[in-house]
Amino acid sequence: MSTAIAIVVLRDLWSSVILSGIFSLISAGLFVVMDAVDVAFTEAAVGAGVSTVLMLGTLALTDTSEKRSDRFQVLPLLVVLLTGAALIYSTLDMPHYGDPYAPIHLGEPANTYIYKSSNEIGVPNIVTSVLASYRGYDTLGETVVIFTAGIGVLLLLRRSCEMDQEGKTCVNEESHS
Amino acid sequence: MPNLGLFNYWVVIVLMMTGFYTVIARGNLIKKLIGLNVFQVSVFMLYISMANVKGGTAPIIFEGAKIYSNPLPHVLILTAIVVGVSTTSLGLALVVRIKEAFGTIEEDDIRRLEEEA
Amino acid sequence: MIADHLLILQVIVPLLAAPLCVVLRHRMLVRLFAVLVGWVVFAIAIMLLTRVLNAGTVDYNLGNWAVPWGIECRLDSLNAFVLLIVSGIAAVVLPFAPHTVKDEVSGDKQYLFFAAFLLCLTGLLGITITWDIFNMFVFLEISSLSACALISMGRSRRALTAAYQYLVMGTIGSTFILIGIGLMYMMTGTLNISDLNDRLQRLIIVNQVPMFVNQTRTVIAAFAFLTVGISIKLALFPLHAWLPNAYTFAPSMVTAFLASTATKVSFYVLLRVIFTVFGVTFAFQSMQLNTWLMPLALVGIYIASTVAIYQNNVKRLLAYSSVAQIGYMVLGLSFVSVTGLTSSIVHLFNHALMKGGLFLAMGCIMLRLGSVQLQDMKGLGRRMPLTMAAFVVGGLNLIGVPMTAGFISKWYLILAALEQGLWLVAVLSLFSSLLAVVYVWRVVEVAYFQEPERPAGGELRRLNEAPVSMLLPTWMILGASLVFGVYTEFPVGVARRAAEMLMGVGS
Amino acid sequence: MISEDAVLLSLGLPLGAAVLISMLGRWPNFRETVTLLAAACLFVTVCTLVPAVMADGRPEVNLLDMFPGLPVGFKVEPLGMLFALVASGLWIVTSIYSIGYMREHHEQNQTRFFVCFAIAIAAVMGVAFSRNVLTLFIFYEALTFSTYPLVTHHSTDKAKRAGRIYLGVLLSTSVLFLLLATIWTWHLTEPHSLEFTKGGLLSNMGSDTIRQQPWVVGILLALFAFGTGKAALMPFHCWLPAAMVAPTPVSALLHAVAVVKVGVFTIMKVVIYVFGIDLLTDTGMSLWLMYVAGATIMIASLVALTKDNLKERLAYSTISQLAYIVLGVALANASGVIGGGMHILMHAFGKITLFFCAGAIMISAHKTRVSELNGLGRTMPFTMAAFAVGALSVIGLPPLGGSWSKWYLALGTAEAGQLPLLATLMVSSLLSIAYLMPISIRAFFLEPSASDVHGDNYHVHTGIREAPISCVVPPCITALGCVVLFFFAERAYQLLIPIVS
Amino acid sequence: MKRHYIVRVISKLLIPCIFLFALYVQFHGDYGPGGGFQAGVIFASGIVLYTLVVGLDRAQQAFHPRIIEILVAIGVLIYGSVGIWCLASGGKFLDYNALADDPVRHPQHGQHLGILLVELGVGITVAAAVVSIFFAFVNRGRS
Repeated sequence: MSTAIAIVVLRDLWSSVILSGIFSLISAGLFVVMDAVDVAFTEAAVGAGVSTVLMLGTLALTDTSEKRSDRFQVLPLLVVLLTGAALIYSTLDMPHYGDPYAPIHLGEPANTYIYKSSNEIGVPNIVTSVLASYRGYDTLGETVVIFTAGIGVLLLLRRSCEMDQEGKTCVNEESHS
Repeated sequence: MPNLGLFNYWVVIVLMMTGFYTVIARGNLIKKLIGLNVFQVSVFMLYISMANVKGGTAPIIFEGAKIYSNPLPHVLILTAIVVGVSTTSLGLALVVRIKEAFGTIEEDDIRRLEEEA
Repeated sequence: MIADHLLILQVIVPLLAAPLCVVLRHRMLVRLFAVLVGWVVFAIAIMLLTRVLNAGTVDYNLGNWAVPWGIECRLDSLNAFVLLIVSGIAAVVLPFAPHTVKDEVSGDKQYLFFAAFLLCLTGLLGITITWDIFNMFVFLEISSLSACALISMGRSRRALTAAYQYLVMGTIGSTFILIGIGLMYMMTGTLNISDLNDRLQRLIIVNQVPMFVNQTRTVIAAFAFLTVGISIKLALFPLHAWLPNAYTFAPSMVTAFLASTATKVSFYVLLRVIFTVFGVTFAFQSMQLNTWLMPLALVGIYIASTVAIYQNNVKRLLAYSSVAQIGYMVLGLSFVSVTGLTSSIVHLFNHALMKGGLFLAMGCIMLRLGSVQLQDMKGLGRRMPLTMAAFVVGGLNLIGVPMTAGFISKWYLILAALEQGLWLVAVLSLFSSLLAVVYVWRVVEVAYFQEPERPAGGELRRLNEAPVSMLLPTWMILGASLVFGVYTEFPVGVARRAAEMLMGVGS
Repeated sequence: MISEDAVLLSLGLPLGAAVLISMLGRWPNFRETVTLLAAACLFVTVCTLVPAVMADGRPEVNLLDMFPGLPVGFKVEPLGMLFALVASGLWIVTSIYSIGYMREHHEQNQTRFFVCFAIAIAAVMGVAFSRNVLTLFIFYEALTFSTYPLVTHHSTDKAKRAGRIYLGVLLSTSVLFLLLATIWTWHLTEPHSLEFTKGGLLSNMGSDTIRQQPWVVGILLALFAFGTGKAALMPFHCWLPAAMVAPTPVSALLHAVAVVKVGVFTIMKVVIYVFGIDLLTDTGMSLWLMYVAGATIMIASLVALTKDNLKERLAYSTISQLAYIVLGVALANASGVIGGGMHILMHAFGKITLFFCAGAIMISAHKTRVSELNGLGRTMPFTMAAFAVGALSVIGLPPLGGSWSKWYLALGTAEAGQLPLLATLMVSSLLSIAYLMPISIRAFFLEPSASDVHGDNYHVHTGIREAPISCVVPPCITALGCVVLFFFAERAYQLLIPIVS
Repeated sequence: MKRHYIVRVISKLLIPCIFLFALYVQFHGDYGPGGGFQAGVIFASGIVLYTLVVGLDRAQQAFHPRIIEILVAIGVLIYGSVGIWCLASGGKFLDYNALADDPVRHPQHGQHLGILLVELGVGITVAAAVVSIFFAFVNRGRS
C-alpha cells in the first residue's frame, strides 16, 4: 500500500516503474495468502515481469522524469473521493472476508465447480478446468485480446519503409503532421 | 465490531482510489498508465478476497482438503490480468509514438502543441 | 447441422478470420477475404434475425455446459436487431475500405489493419450476443483495444493522442464495469444475465437481517458503477470527452464504422443491464434513474448541437452531432414506456444508417479534396455532385425531414413525450432539431451557393467524383435510410417487439 | 376507376416533367416544351376530376402506410379540387411567362429553376389532394425545400440571406408547431387517426380530453395556425417580403398563389376537417384567431402604403389578403368559409396579374419602384391596363371576381356579429385602394418624370414599347380571368357548398 | 552486454532451464498451478533474456519476427479450430466431450485432450505476442 502511495508521489519515472513492479509482486504475495496461486503466479509473471520490462523499454524511448505540474486540480480529487465513498458504502452490506456463508460460496455454480469438476473434467486444478472448459469461451476471448494487443503494437511501432504499389515512398510515422 | 471483516476491502478500496487518482490527475502519460495498473490490480484484489473462504485452500483438489476457495473469481481475474497487460502494452506503444510525434509525454505540453497546430 | 450453430458462428467467423488475415498477409488477398467475411457475417445475422422473429429467442450453451456453469449466448428480438445493424454496416464499409486505407495505412501494414478491423467487429458482435456479463466485459475489451489501434492509424498526429485518450477513458469505463460486475457477483454468485435478474430478487441475510438482494447497498453501488462505466463507453454527455477527437482524427472508414456501431452497441449494453439485469422496477422506481437521465440527455443534446454549429471541421461537426443523437436515444429510454423505447431503438437503427452514410461521404471528400474543412468545401456541390447529394440526404435525415428515417425516430420520440404528458420535453426536442438544421445547412450553403475561390493565379484543381467502390456503399446506406423512412414496418415492428419485451408487456 | 389514376397522374406529371427537364438541360427549347406540355396535361388531368367531385365523388388513393394505421395517401374533396384547379391552371400561364422572362433576363441555372418549379407544383398538388394531416405535412415540407433553391436562385449574398430567413421561418414554424400539433392530434384521437373527416376529426373522434378541457382546442388551433408559416400570419410573415428577391415568376406563382395559398389552404383544411366548424363555434376558441387575422389585415395594409418597391408593396398586400382568408375560416360560419375559399381563387388571379405586370415593367422599363412609374401607361398600355384590372379585383370592386369573395366575407363577419371586424374589412379595402390605385394613376395620368426624358430611356416618347409578347399575354389573360370570374363565381360557389353543408 | 562474460555464461545456462520450466508449467497446468498463459509468459521471458544477451539481430535471426507474428495467429487458430473440431464431431462449440472416443462413458478423455490443445494455443499466442511486442519496442528504440 505504501508502495502505491509512493508511486503517486514520486516524480522520477524509473523508480515509480520499478515500484509498480514491486507493487505487483507484493500483490502477488497477497494473492498467495488468499489461496489464489494461479493468479499470484500470473500476476508475478505479468505485473512484475512483462509490464515492467515494457515500461522500462518505453522509458528508454521517452523521458525518464515527470514534469512537475504546478496545477492542483480539485475535480479529480472530488471524483476520486466520490467513487471511494460509493465503494465504502457498497462494502457495508458485503459478506465479511472469508465468510463461508457468502452467496458466492453457497449454491451454484461454485459447488459444482468444486465437487463435480473432478469427475466431469477429471482435472485436479479446478481453476484450470473452469478456465479451459466451463468458461473456455472467456479464455478464447482472452487469447484474442492478447492477439489484438500484439496486432495493435505492431501496427503502431513496426517501421514500414517498403515501397507501396502506388509508388508511394517510405511512410515514416515521424512524418505525421 | 462487526465491520472488522470488511477491513481488507477498505484497504483494497484505498489502493484503488490511489490508482484512479493517478490516472485522472497526473499529466504524465506513462504515469497515467502506471496508475491504471494499480487501479486494475487492486480491483483484482477485490475479486480475490471475495473468493477466499476461512480455512479453505487453493482450489486444487488433493486428499484431505475439504474446503476450497471459490475458483471462479480466480478464473475471471486471470482473464482480467491478461486484458490489463494488453491495455498497458498498447498504451505504452501509443506513448512511444506520441513522444516521437510531439516530443513530449506531458499532457499539458501536448495540448499546447495541438492548439498551435 | 450448421443451422444449430449459427449463433456462435456469428462471432467465430470474424474471430478466426482475423488471424487468417495475418497468415495470408498479401494485400489484395486480405482485402477480398475481409469483404467476403463481412458479407458472410451479414448473411448469418439476417438468418438469425428471421429465425428470432419467427421462432422466438435462440439459445446456445457454449461447451454444452448448462447455465450457470457454462457461458450462454442468447438472441432475442433486441440484440438480433443490433446484430443486424453492426454486421450490415461492416459489410457495407469493408468494400469501401481499400481506397481510403491506401493513403492512410502504409501498404505492408494493411493486413494488420484489416485484422484489427475484423477483431473490432468480433468484439462488437460478441458483446451483442453473449448472455454472460463477464464475457460481455471481455469482448468489450477486444472491441475497444482494436478500435483504439484503428483510431491511431489516422493521418494527423493528433490521431495518436485521440487514441490514447480513448484508451485511458475506455479502460476506466471498463474497470468501472468490472467493479460493478464484481460487486454484483459478490451478492449473487452468478454471472449469467437471466440468472442474475432472478437472484437479485431473492432474500438473503445481511448483518443478521434478511433483505432482498437488490436492496443491499452493495447492489445499489454495483448499479451505479455499471451505469457510469457504460455511459463512458456510450459517450453520454458529460462523459463524451473522448468521442469528438476519436471520430475526427480516425481514418475515414474507421470513423464511419465506429460512429454507426460502437456507441450503438454500448447503448444496447445499457438497455440490457438496466432492463434485463436489474429490471424496470428497480432501475426506475427504486433508483429513479430516469430523473437523472432525462435532464442529462436534454442538456447533452443542446450543448452538443450548439458546439456542433461552431465547428469548421465537418467531421468534428458530425462527431458532436453524434453526441447529440445519443442524447435522443437516452431521452427515449428515460420515458420508460414502450413508445419511448421503440423510439430509441428505432433511432439506434436509423442513426446508424445516417451517420454511417454521412461519414462515408466525408471519406469520399477526404479522398478527393484531402480536407474536410468547411472553407475548402466551397462549391463542392458542383465539383462532387453525387457525394454532396449523399451528404444532403444524410443531413435531411439528421434534421428529421419527412420521408427520411430521421423523421420516424422524431415522430415516435415526440409521441412518447406526449403520452407521458411531458410538453416541455416534446417542445425542447423539436426545437433541438432546428439546431440540426443550422449545422447541416451551414455545410449545404457553402457547398452549393458559394463559388470555390481559385488559388492565386493558378486554375482551380478539378476534382473527379469519388470511385464507384466508395460511392456505392455510401448510397447503399443512405438509400436504406430513405427506404426505411417510408416503409417503416420492419424497423418499427422489430423495435416495438424489442421494447415490449424489455418493458415486460405483450409478447 | 379512372379518377384514381387522375389523382396519381396529377402528381406524377410534374415529377416526370422535372426528371425530363433535368435531362434536357442542354437543349432549352425541348426543355421549355416539356414544361408547357406538362402544365397543359396537368390542367386537363385535374379538370377530369371535377365532374366526379361535383357529383359528390371522393376519389382516393393510398400510397403506403407510413405508420400502422396512418397511411400516406390522397382523397379529393371540393376545397382541394378548387385549389388544384387554380394552381394547375395558373401554372400554364406562368410557365409561358417565365420562359420569356428568364430568357430576356439571361438568368443562370435555368434548368435548376424549371426543375424546382415542377417539383414545387407536384408538392402543391400533393397538399391539395392530401387525405390526412401527415400527408399534408410531408408535402408542405417538400414544398419548402423545393422552393428554397428558387429563392436563393441568384445566389448573391442578399439572396442567401433571404433564403436563410425563408427556410428558417418556414421550417421552424412547421417543425415546432405544425409537427407538434399533428402528433398531438394523433395522440388526442380515439382510435388514433389523422384523417380529414367531414364535420371535423376532433369533434367526431376526439378523446374525452377535448370535451373536458376546451382550452386544449384553443392551443391546438394556435399551433396549427402559427405552424403554417406559409399563411404569413403575423408575426410569422417576414419570410414573404424577403422571398421577393426571387425571379418574378417565382414571386408570381409561388409567393402570390402556390406557396402562400398552401398555407391558408392548410389552415382551412384543418379548421374544417380536423376541428370542425361546430366545435370551434361551440367552444368559441377561434375568436382570438379572428382578431389576429384582423390585426394582420390592418398592419400589413398600412405597411404596404409605406413601401416604394413595387414587389414589396405587393408582398405586403398579399399578407393582408391572406389574412382575409384566415379571418373567413376563423369566423367558422358558412359564409365566412365560402368567402375564404372563393378568395383563394379570386385573389390568386388578381395578385398574379399584378406580379406579372411588375415583372414585365422590370424587364422592359427596368423599373422596380412605384415612384418611377410616372407615365408608363403610354409606353406599356396593355401591361398597365392589366395591372389596373388586377388591382381593382384585389380591391374588390365589381364587376371583378374579387368583389364576390369580399362580399361573402363581409357577410360572414356580419353573421358572426363581429362588427369591428366588418369595419376592419371596409377600412382595409379603402387602404388597398390607397396603395394600389396610385400606381395606375401615376402610369396613366402623370407626366413622365424629368429624369426619364433625358435618361437613357428615351423610348418614353417613342410610342409603345412593351415587354416581349410572352410576358404581356399572360397578364392580359389573367386580367381577363378576373372579369370572367365575376360572372362565373356561381360555379365556385356550387363547388364549395358541400364542405359547409 | 557482449563483454560481460559471467552474465552471458550464466544466462546461457539459465535460458534452457527457463524454457524447460515453461514447458513444465505448460503441460503440468492441469495438476499444479500454471497453464498456457503463465507458460507463455515464462517462455517469452526466456527469449527476452536471450535477446538481451546476444543482441537483437542474432535474436531475430533465431526467432524471425515474421515467424513470431504468424505464431501469434496460429495460437488463436488452434484454439478456435479445437472449437470447430467439437462442432464437426457433433458437439457444441468448445464441447470437449465430443472429442472423446467414447463421450458417454469417458468424457474426461475428451476434456483432457481439449484442455491440453487449448492451453497449447494460449501458450503459443501469449509467448509469441509478448516476444513480438518486445521486439517491436526494441526495434523502435534502435533506429
